[in-house]
Amino acid sequence: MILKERVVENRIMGHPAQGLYKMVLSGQIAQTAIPGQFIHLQVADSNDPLLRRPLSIAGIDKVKEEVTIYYKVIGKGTELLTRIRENEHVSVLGPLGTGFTIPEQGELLLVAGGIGVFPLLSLIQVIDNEKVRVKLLWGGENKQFMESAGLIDIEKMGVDMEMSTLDGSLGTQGLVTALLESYLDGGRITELKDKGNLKVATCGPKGMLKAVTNICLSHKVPVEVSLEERMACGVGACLGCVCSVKDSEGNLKRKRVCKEGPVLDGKEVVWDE
Amino acid sequence: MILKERVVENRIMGHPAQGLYKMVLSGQIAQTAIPGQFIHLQVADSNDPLLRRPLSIAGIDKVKEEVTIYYKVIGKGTELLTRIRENEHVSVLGPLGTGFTIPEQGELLLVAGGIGVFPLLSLIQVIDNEKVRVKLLWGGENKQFMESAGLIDIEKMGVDMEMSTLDGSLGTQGLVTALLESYLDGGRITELKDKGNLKVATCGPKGMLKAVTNICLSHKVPVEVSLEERMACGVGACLGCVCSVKDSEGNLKRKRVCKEGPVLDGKEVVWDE
Amino acid sequence: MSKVNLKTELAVLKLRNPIITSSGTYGFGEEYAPYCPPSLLGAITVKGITPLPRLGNPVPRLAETPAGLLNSVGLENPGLEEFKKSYLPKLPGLDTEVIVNISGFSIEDYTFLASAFQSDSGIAALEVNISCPNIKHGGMAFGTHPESAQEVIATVRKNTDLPIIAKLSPNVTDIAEMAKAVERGGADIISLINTLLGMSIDIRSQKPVLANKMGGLSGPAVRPIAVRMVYQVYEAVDIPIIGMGGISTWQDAVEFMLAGASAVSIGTANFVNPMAPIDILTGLEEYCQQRGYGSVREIVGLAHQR
Amino acid sequence: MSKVNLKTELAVLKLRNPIITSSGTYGFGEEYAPYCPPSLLGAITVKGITPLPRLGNPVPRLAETPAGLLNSVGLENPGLEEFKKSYLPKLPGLDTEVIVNISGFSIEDYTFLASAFQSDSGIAALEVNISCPNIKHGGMAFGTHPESAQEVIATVRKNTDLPIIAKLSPNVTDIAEMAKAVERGGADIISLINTLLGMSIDIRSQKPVLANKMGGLSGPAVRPIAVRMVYQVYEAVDIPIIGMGGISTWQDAVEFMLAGASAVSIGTANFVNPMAPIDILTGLEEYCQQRGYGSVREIVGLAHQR
Ligand SMILES: Cc1cc2nc3c(=O)[nH]c(=O)nc-3n(C[C@H](O)[C@H](O)[C@H](O)COP(=O)(O)OP(=O)(O)OC[C@H]3O[C@@H](n4cnc5c(N)ncnc54)[C@H](O)[C@@H]3O)c2cc1C
Ligand SMILES: Cc1cc2nc3c(=O)[nH]c(=O)nc-3n(C[C@H](O)[C@H](O)[C@H](O)COP(=O)(O)OP(=O)(O)OC[C@H]3O[C@@H](n4cnc5c(N)ncnc54)[C@H](O)[C@@H]3O)c2cc1C
Ligand SMILES: Cc1cc2nc3c(=O)[nH]c(=O)nc-3n(C[C@H](O)[C@H](O)[C@H](O)COP(=O)(O)O)c2cc1C
Ligand SMILES: Cc1cc2nc3c(=O)[nH]c(=O)nc-3n(C[C@H](O)[C@H](O)[C@H](O)COP(=O)(O)O)c2cc1C
Ligand code: FES
Ligand code: FES
Repeated sequence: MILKERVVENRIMGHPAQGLYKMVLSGQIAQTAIPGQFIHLQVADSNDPLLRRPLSIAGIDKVKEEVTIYYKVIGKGTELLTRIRENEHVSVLGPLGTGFTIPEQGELLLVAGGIGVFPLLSLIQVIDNEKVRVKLLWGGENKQFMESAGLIDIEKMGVDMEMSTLDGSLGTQGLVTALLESYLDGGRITELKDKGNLKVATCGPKGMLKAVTNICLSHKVPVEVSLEERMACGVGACLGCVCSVKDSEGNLKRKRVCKEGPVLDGKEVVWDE
Repeated sequence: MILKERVVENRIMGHPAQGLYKMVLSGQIAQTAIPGQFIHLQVADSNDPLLRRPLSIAGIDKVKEEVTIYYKVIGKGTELLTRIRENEHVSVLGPLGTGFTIPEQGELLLVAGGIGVFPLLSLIQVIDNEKVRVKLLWGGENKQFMESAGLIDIEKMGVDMEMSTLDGSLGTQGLVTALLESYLDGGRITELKDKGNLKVATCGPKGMLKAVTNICLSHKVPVEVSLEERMACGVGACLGCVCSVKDSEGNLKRKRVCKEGPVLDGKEVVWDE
Repeated sequence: MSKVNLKTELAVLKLRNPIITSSGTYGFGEEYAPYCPPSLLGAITVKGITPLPRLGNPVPRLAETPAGLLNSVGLENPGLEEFKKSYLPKLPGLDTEVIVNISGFSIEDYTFLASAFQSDSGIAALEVNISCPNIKHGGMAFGTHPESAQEVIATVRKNTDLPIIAKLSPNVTDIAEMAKAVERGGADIISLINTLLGMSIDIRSQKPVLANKMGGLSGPAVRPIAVRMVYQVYEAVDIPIIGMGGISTWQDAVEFMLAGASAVSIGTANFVNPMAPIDILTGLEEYCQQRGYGSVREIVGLAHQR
Repeated sequence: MSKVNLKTELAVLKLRNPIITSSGTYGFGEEYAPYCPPSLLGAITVKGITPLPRLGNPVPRLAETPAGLLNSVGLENPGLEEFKKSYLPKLPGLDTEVIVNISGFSIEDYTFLASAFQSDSGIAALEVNISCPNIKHGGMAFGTHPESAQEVIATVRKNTDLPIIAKLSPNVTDIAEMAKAVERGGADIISLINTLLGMSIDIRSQKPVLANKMGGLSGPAVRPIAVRMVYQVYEAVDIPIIGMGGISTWQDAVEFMLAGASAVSIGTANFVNPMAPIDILTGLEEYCQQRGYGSVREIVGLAHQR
């Protein structure tokens, strides 16, 4: 359905240099949305830009019937998004695509790159903390992003988290994949994963997703990746957004990121074609 | 020069069905503008609509450094104009084109069709009332327009005026050209115009301008017409906006409405080519 | 309650109304069903089918341009066999006329594809995409030379008893000549335009945005070119035209019909507004009604009369 | 303070920078002078000149389309004699290189026009518009057949010692073939693209919007087509290219240069932003500087290397 959702909130977060915005939409999307899905949003009633923009659902409030998205201004479309005012209505398709599997027990390791942290946060929201242990590994450019995102103190909110930044301004200096490797190499984890109890969900830039997947697979840890691809229709009709996968017989196939994704089993994704 | 003028006022006037708006711009335009000139205004920072929109200057306040325009919403461009908020800046070229001749004595008869009344009002503003007698003939669809335009009581403001409407809801029923004919046929005028003292300035739809010109010429009354044509550049560079004229030797020539116009001597305009 | 007759006859192809959705933009008819019931449409056109399955081009396959979209899907499709097995049986369930779009890289491909679809195949017509490169002849598209275009259509004509729609490429010097060629070849209907060859370069990476370098331009940007071509083709041939290229609103659809299209097809606009086909149908009907036309047919080609 | 060398050599034509303004969009150089000093530009191109004065087409001559503009000015111009008398003498005062655009309807027209301009005429180059209909040969434009395009250029070559820019029409099946033809004809430089043939119909009056029915499409809408053609022509010929078609921003200019244009020309964008040529020059310079190019030349054709 094409929904007209009401914009409850649309504001810049933190430092202007980050160009990071938060938008809250009120309407029907929240009713059926699950973490990992996305919405396809019309940024303006105009031929230029022509297409809708895909944005991940990063918060779902079924009671208030609100979903939250976070976006970074990178071009014309996201720039126009910032101009939408509160109480305006926007045209939205969604929720679209597949979501993350929600584990019922064991340990869930979230591996986030940059703004990819937000969709993963929505997973934390829905997980049963009594039965599932959650840990978040985050890597990004610098401290400013986390400050702007309001996540600098997230550990105080009970989230077990390790961070790394390229410039070392927060956490360890380096890539999140280093955090991941040292975590998986640790003894305690080995025990858990031998029980088949550890799962990884990851969201971030493509290069990172590939590295995370390879590390996980070499440790025999199942991993779900949230892919991004340029999209036109968002509903599986145009074949614009495909990724390559290998099926069980080893044949190369296409999957549509908007329909069979964006969340896919990392094992099947062919990263370099 | 490309000017960034500040929008001091931009609001709908009267009945929504009329789609009539008033916009006041503060900046440099007012310094040099004369009645009959126009501005070329960018309605949005977008490729669609692509072009600027020409709008007549309808009020000039040299002291406050403000010009006023009135516009009717007829398509995408004028619709976008309505969305500009007060204190925003707009990109304007102008003042552009020729203006009306401002008579120093005698009688000036203004013949307006519909929204064409506004540019003519700016003529009234600048004329020396002691030396020049001004009369306004207006024709339009119905009373609602004049009410919306706030001109229903204009006679009370000292403007000598006759009106006609197609539906007879205001003034006499019929066309403004009928008012013009009966006025020019009246004895008092004949006397004035024999003195070469009567001049006509007219603004309105093309068909009306043509009829007004023919009537004036048959009465040997000089007439200045304010033409409209679709425009791209507004400065004489593209030859998109031409009209046809006959020069003194009777040769067909083109004039650019944006440059040699929009105000032209009615005598030279070739109406049907 | 409308008194406008929307029935549309394109030669032997009879549609309940003149609104069609375009090949490659409407999947296999199911993707948009939740947004726009196919049963309300005149017809839908499925993604181009080739003899063998194709993975198509690598990504990025899409680039946005001013009021336009470049795509280089590269004819990804399940291939004829899989199409007939897994997709064709579901199509009648959509309760609309189905046009199957076929694409080949040799005359043999077209022969093979045409033979596979007959009037008992449960579809309404075959649309022949002649914009693909002719691999045996230096890779120029069939649809850019009158002779090869005519040959493709004649081959399809010989091998199927379904109505044939010849889909023209706009990347030609003389569209009227191409239209005449496919008419000679035996086409029942002409559809146009396919996409215009275009390109976009990323100034950051200094490489073409599309992995395939070039792609097909569609969307509102191309509309004036499409309208011109429909207008020219209307004067050149006697067979009916399906107009497409940048139609987003009912006003656009009316424009194409006035230019000479008996039906219109909606492509890129679906991506922006999945309800576009229905919105367009509604607006078209109202336009006819307000102007007192008893049938939508009456406006076809009117721009030529004045 | 810039260290980027902006000097641009197009064969024998030397410009202070690669920014040109396009024929028909810049009058005779004076109209935009208050907005954008011509002396800051590489060159300006004046309106197309024909042997005799032309009144051009009736109005409406303009129609706006999504991200585009249709025009049918119909080559209104004062004619050669009046041009030489009233306009040519003023051009040196603009303190920039001046390119004179010539248009003909027969080979004789081009001979006549070319002979009238030589290296002592105070202009820098002749741009030969071959998009006009060849009246003696059924009205198809010279620029749509390689033979006639080559013939026109060869004629101009024979009759002038000025650098010749052949301006290609995009309304062709194979732009590379056309480029090769004008190269054979003796062109020093190729400029492209001219406008794409388009049409717009007013659904209220049910008539074409333009009095002339069809017109030329320009503006951002055509940019992907123009970039593709520049890219193809760059691979087909050895002479330099002036790229144009929808360039509105410096990013667009960079895109054309990466595709293979040694200089770029700004047309429709002037109507929207009279400072566009200067804004584009500034942005282009900064792009080069930030990436460490010593000369703007270095980015020409880079999109082909990767
Ligand atoms: C499933 C999905 C979920 C997403 N979720 C989020 C989110 O939650 N928050 C968020 O900020 N962004 C998200 N994105 C990315 C977001 O859609 C793009 O940033 C946005 O569409 C850019 O639009 P624009 O008009 O601002 O930029 P454009 O002007 O379209 O592009 C600017 C630059 O970015 C490049 N670019 C644009 N889109 C993509 C893309 N999809 N992949 C790679 N490069 C691209 C362009 O080539 C160009 O160089 C998501 C994308 C997908 C596919
Ligand atoms: C010198 C000059 C002064 C003007 N002054 C005023 C003014 O003071 N107030 C005012 O309201 N309008 C004025 N206009 C007209 C105004 O410019 C147009 O109404 C406006 O450009 C329409 O833009 P749009 O995008 O809303 O409509 P569009 O979407 O561009 O057009 C809507 C419809 O109007 C037609 N149309 C558009 N422009 C013109 C035109 N110039 N001539 C004939 N038909 C046209 C189109 O074909 C279409 O059918 C003036 C025009 C000129 C040339
Ligand atoms: C993503 C995409 C895929 C397409 N695939 C096909 C195809 O397989 N076969 C075909 O004949 N046309 C194909 N087309 C062309 C469309 O059917 C249509 O002719 C073109 O897009 C112009 O219409 P539009 O501007 O309304 O999209 C495709 C277009 C797009 C945008
Ligand atoms: C109003 C107008 C008039 C034009 N006149 C001419 C002309 O006389 N000769 C010519 O070769 N090209 C002419 N052109 C084409 C332009 O020079 C240019 O090739 C084309 O507009 C594409 O560039 P743009 O998209 O930047 O405008 C004209 C274009 C426009 C818009
Ligand atoms: S965006 Fe169209 S298939 Fe995914
Ligand atoms: S609008 Fe360009 S010459 Fe008048």
